[in-house]
Amino acid sequence: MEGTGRTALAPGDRELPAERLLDAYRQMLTIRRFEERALDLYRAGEMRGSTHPYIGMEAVAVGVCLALEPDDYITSTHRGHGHTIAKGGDVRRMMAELLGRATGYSGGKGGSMHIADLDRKMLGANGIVGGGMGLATGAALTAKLQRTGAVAVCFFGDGALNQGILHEVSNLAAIWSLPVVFVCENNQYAMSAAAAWTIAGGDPAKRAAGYGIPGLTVDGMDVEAVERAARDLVDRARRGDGPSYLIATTYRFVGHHAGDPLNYRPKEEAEEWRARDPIRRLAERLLARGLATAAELAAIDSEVLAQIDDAVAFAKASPPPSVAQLLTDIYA
Amino acid sequence: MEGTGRTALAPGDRELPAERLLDAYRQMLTIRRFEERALDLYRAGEMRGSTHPYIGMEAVAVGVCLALEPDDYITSTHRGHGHTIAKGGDVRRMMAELLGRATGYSGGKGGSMHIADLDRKMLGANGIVGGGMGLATGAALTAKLQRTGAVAVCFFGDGALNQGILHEVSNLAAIWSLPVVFVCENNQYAMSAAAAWTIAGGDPAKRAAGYGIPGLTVDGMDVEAVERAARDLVDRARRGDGPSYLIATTYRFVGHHAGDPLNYRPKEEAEEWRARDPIRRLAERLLARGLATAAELAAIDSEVLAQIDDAVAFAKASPPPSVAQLLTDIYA
Amino acid sequence: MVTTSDRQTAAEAVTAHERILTYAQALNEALREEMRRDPTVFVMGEDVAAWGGGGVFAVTRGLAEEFGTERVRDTPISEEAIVAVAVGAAASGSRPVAELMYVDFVGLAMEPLVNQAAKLRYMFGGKVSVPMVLRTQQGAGRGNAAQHSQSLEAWFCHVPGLKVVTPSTPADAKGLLVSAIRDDNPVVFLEHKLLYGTKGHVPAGAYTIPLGVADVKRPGRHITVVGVHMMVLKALQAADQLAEEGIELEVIDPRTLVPLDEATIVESVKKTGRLIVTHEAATRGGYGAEIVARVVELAFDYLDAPPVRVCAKDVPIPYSAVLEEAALPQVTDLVTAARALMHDEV
Amino acid sequence: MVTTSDRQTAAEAVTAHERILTYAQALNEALREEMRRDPTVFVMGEDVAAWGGGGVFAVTRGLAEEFGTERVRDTPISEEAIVAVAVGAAASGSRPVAELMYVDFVGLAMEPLVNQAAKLRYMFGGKVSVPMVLRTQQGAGRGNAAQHSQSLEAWFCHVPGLKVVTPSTPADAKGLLVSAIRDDNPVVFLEHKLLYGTKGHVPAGAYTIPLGVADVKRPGRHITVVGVHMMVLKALQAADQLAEEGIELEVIDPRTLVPLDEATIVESVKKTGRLIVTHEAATRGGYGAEIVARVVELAFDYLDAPPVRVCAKDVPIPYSAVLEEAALPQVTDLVTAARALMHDEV
Ligand SMILES: Cc1ncc(C[n+]2csc(CCOP(=O)(O)OP(=O)(O)O)c2C)c(N)n1
Ligand SMILES: Cc1ncc(C[n+]2csc(CCOP(=O)(O)OP(=O)(O)O)c2C)c(N)n1
Ligand SMILES: [Mg+2]
Ligand SMILES: [Mg+2]
Repeated sequence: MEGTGRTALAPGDRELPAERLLDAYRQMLTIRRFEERALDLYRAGEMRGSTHPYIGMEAVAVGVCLALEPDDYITSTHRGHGHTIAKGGDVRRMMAELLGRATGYSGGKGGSMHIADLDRKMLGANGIVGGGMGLATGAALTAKLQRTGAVAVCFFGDGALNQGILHEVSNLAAIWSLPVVFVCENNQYAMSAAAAWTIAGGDPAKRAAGYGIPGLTVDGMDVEAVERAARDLVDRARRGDGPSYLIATTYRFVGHHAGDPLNYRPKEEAEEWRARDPIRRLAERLLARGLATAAELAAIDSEVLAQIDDAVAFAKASPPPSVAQLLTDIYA
Repeated sequence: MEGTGRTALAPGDRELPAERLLDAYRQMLTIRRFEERALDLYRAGEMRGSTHPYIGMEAVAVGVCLALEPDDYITSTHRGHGHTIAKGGDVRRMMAELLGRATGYSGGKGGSMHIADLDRKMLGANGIVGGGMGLATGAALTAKLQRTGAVAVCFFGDGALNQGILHEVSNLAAIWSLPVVFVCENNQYAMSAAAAWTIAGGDPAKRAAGYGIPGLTVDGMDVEAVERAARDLVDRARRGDGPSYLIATTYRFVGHHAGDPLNYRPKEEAEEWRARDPIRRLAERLLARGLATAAELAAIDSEVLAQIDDAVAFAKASPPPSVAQLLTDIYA
Repeated sequence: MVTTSDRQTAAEAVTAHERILTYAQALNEALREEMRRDPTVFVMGEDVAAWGGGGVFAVTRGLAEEFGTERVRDTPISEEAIVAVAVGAAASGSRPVAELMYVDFVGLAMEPLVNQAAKLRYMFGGKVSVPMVLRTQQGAGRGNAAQHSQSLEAWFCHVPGLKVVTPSTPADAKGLLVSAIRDDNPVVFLEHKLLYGTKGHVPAGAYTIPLGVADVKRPGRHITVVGVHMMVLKALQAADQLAEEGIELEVIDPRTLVPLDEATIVESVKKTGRLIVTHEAATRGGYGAEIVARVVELAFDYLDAPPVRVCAKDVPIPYSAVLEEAALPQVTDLVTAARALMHDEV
Repeated sequence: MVTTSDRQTAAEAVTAHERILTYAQALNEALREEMRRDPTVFVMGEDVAAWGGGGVFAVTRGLAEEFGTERVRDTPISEEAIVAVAVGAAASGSRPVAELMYVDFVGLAMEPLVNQAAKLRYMFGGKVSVPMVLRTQQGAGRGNAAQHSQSLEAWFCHVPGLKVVTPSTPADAKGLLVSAIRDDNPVVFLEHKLLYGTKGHVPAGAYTIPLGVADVKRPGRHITVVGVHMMVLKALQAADQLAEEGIELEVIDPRTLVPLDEATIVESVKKTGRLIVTHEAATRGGYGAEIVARVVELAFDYLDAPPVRVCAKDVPIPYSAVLEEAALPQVTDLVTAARALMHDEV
């Protein structure tokens, strides 16, 4: 599997069972609806700081996490809500955290950029671009030293590709043969910086070759393709064959965050990508393959909306943290 | 010239004139004798801190600097004496600096690891592994912005290959097409860490390909080969075609520093490399091609020894800095 | 106190006082004017050019349009390289103004800042200078949480070879940034995210405020308050409140922490006999301790009471409003501290 | 003062006092014993295994032989990764002891230390712990010049979430390192390059010295001296000299700077009325300022004279012996400062 730029295998006999695909559909929709609501709440002044929506990229987190076991670790980014949901996190506690409530994942201490779910082995969103890379590699080192059989997946953006830490941990993970998969969500931009000019050499997968590890590029708008490619690499890692890069080509349909002027990319570009909406695409496949009816999908949609409504209601009904919480959790 | 691992061109019509080769011989010998003397002085307790000899690697600094113009910048490493001499630096002031004298390059403030010669555009040895990478790239940026036509060369070791900063500046220099050549002195070890296991992927030149820039590997024990390869890449940079890697395969004949236990590499390995001594090799060629007689080479040897004696005498006769110097040069 | 020496005409100085700019606009003017004046000045950082509005805080607005993207360079996300390359550019004849979007990211770039920028000149025996500015912004108050709200001036102040600037008003911001750019040393120029939108009189044209000169933002007899960034504004609010009770604060903005205008602070304490130091950085190991230590060294016999630090709690900055407010020093904390200092005196 | 609570038998405690070890050997014992005791402890860093002698200061000597190179991991030169990976390993169930060869290289690794290790627990609302030790060594005195001689404890102390340890004797080194490894928080464990060869009694077997308990290394009536690392030794020398003049120093080694045993220091100052703080870190913004500020806050009325800082000059550490000596606080500086403090009293 050494080499550069190979595209993921064709489906073959590795199609996911229907119920897993339906779960994937539900998760992707949950992410979409969660993010839409978060943006509403942000714009309504109910959130502080910033919020980075995962809208358009749902197939990446969900596709990768479909290939993971519950004890596998993931690390996330500033754009972490999607990863949390994909790893099975709780939208109530996440929404409460966004609203800074005592019932939130971090009791209101972290906010949107610091959602973590240790029970789900989700080692946290991270406000530092590249901040999850060492964490994932370290979790992979624990897995190797303690022979737990777990794999760690590190999500990061195209912008994070040029952080020095990626170079260091890619090399380290390769020479130590650590079970970690570096998943680059290449959504074409890092704020206003277009991947087209920030990535010297053009192809992130080629960089994997420099470390003698596999680099796969996959259509990040196709959850099944992502799942297959991720499974290849996760299985490889679990077998003890070491790290790899997975580059998922994707797009964020909306601004970097709520205040993004969005002046730096052509409107038509966004429209072209929207035409490849990963959720609609999966819906069409489910219908075409007879795995779901339109009514079933609509039912899922309503359920998801209700779940998000419930999360918002839960969050809003929750109290803010008490000032006494200020000085707890600094030290163990 | 894109691609990986290409070995430098065959000589063709690009042989250096005799007097330049004799200069190269003299410089290489100056480095060798300087380092031998520095080790003696260190062992005699005349130096403080540490000293990192360039013995065995002389062809790299000298070969590369043969390809440079006086206004081209270089940055160096902890092992910087050779680079200083190759760029035309002054052995008297360097020796005085090693002995911590007021007449030293830095007036005794820097010592062996901080020799710089700004007049020679030698931007300093550096105690931080990888510390010169940003400096060289920045000097290349000045050259580009101010259209000076200068090129910057960054010397660094195989150990420095895995510092994050190299990744960052390789990418940056590539997308900005900066006139900088990254010269990796692969002497097989970083202290006790063998390049054989620290460099994932095995071949540093392959990493250049990841950034879409050329990576040449050259026999670092052959000063002519180094000069030719360096000239290819320096000329390319000067033409505005951007950065590149040059990997010079070499060896340090002695320990990392005077206190090195040298337990981590086989004695025979060192002997094999010693058989390829770059200075003897050049001497043999000069003789074989009739460019010098044995007597002429012996004369150079005596001159060099006299020069080093003179430098030591100069240094020893020089006063230490006065305490008043402590608080100068902190701010401009 | 703006030094007027560099102003071109008296007429300009007059109109200057009619110009109200934001702190961000004032900084923008400083960059623009210095780039016009000196072709070796250039700007580099993440999203300084292409991001609509010119940088996420609009400080570099319009610069790419005027000077082109060669001199206003968007970079990839590579903080260590941004700073390291700036050092090399500065050491070779440029005057880079490098930007880190948040000071919190400087953990990635301490190496080139501390071991290269700050030390090259000394290590090379004075043979090189490193005329660079590292602009960044710090501070809390917007719910940006622990990794985007720190105030890290104390780290920089501890590093011999660096200068450290912390303007609190638009006029200071402009004059100090001009000085920082013209300075031949590495200057860490710290802005505050909540100050960008604040407004004030800003003289037109080139003027400088020397590094190392504090400004007495409000004179008073009872307590000297030395504040950094937002805390200058909060101290002025506290002073308003306390004035009604007859307690007069003398509010001093050091403006540059290195070099520190020790004399102005010590003079003031000799007059008031009482000192409050206030910053948003964590109390423990903050620069407030340094100011207290110096005042104690230089004016011990004048102190009527122990100096007080009204600084952030020793805690990562939390997200929720109620916690963040409690973590940061507030106007009421200053008022309380001042009252306590005066308790049986006024 | 070694707490004996963890010692296995009284007999061991007795023989313990016959064992003379170097500081490096004591640290080595702590690592060895903790690695035997707890399989989740592992060591990683540059040249910790293959370099003859076990690390450039021999602290990891023999560990690779006993525990194998899986648990004693040589790394490439990638300081940011060393620390960042340690954080991830700690957050997932390991107890890494990561090593930086020189503290000066931490500029490459401040990001994972400060924004990850120190803050994860707080940002995640207490849901994770990061039980890692970052071992490194600092200090000057060997002519290693500006990039290999710094003392940077002040940076770490300013970061909520980190603990900071600075042993000055072999016995303290062992007991504190054991505590640091067992601690569930990120601990920056700072050694001093000149201390490795110093010798002292070291108890055999497992014992811990709690983090946050200072040690009075020498009792005295006249001046409290709080010293860090080598300065504890120099303070003891100064005390010997001054004793002949009838000036008694009380020498306190805080041993851990965070948490700081404020009570022991304040108690002492209440007794002596005078304070000298001494460290090799630069004076400006050093932790000495924090100690002065706290003592002034808590014992102002007991102070007979302003506290004095005898710390390094605000200069990069120079190479030449004459300059380096002048840059660092020396025994004579302590003696002079002490005499000045006492001038018209004894
Ligand atoms: C170290 C660091 N540098 C800069 C930032 C500011 N920042 C936040 S997100 C972002 C862009 C990240 O781009 P990418 O990695 O492609 O992820 P995306 O936002 O596209 O998901 C930037 C520059 C940061 N948070 N951390
Ligand atoms: C950032 C940093 N890490 C570690 C060191 C300690 N150190 C000095 S030289 C060296 C080995 C460097 O190896 P390499 O880059 O191959 O250069 P060589 O010594 O072989 O010339 C190390 C680890 C340092 N000086 N700086
Ligand atoms: Mg992106
Ligand atoms: Mg090497």
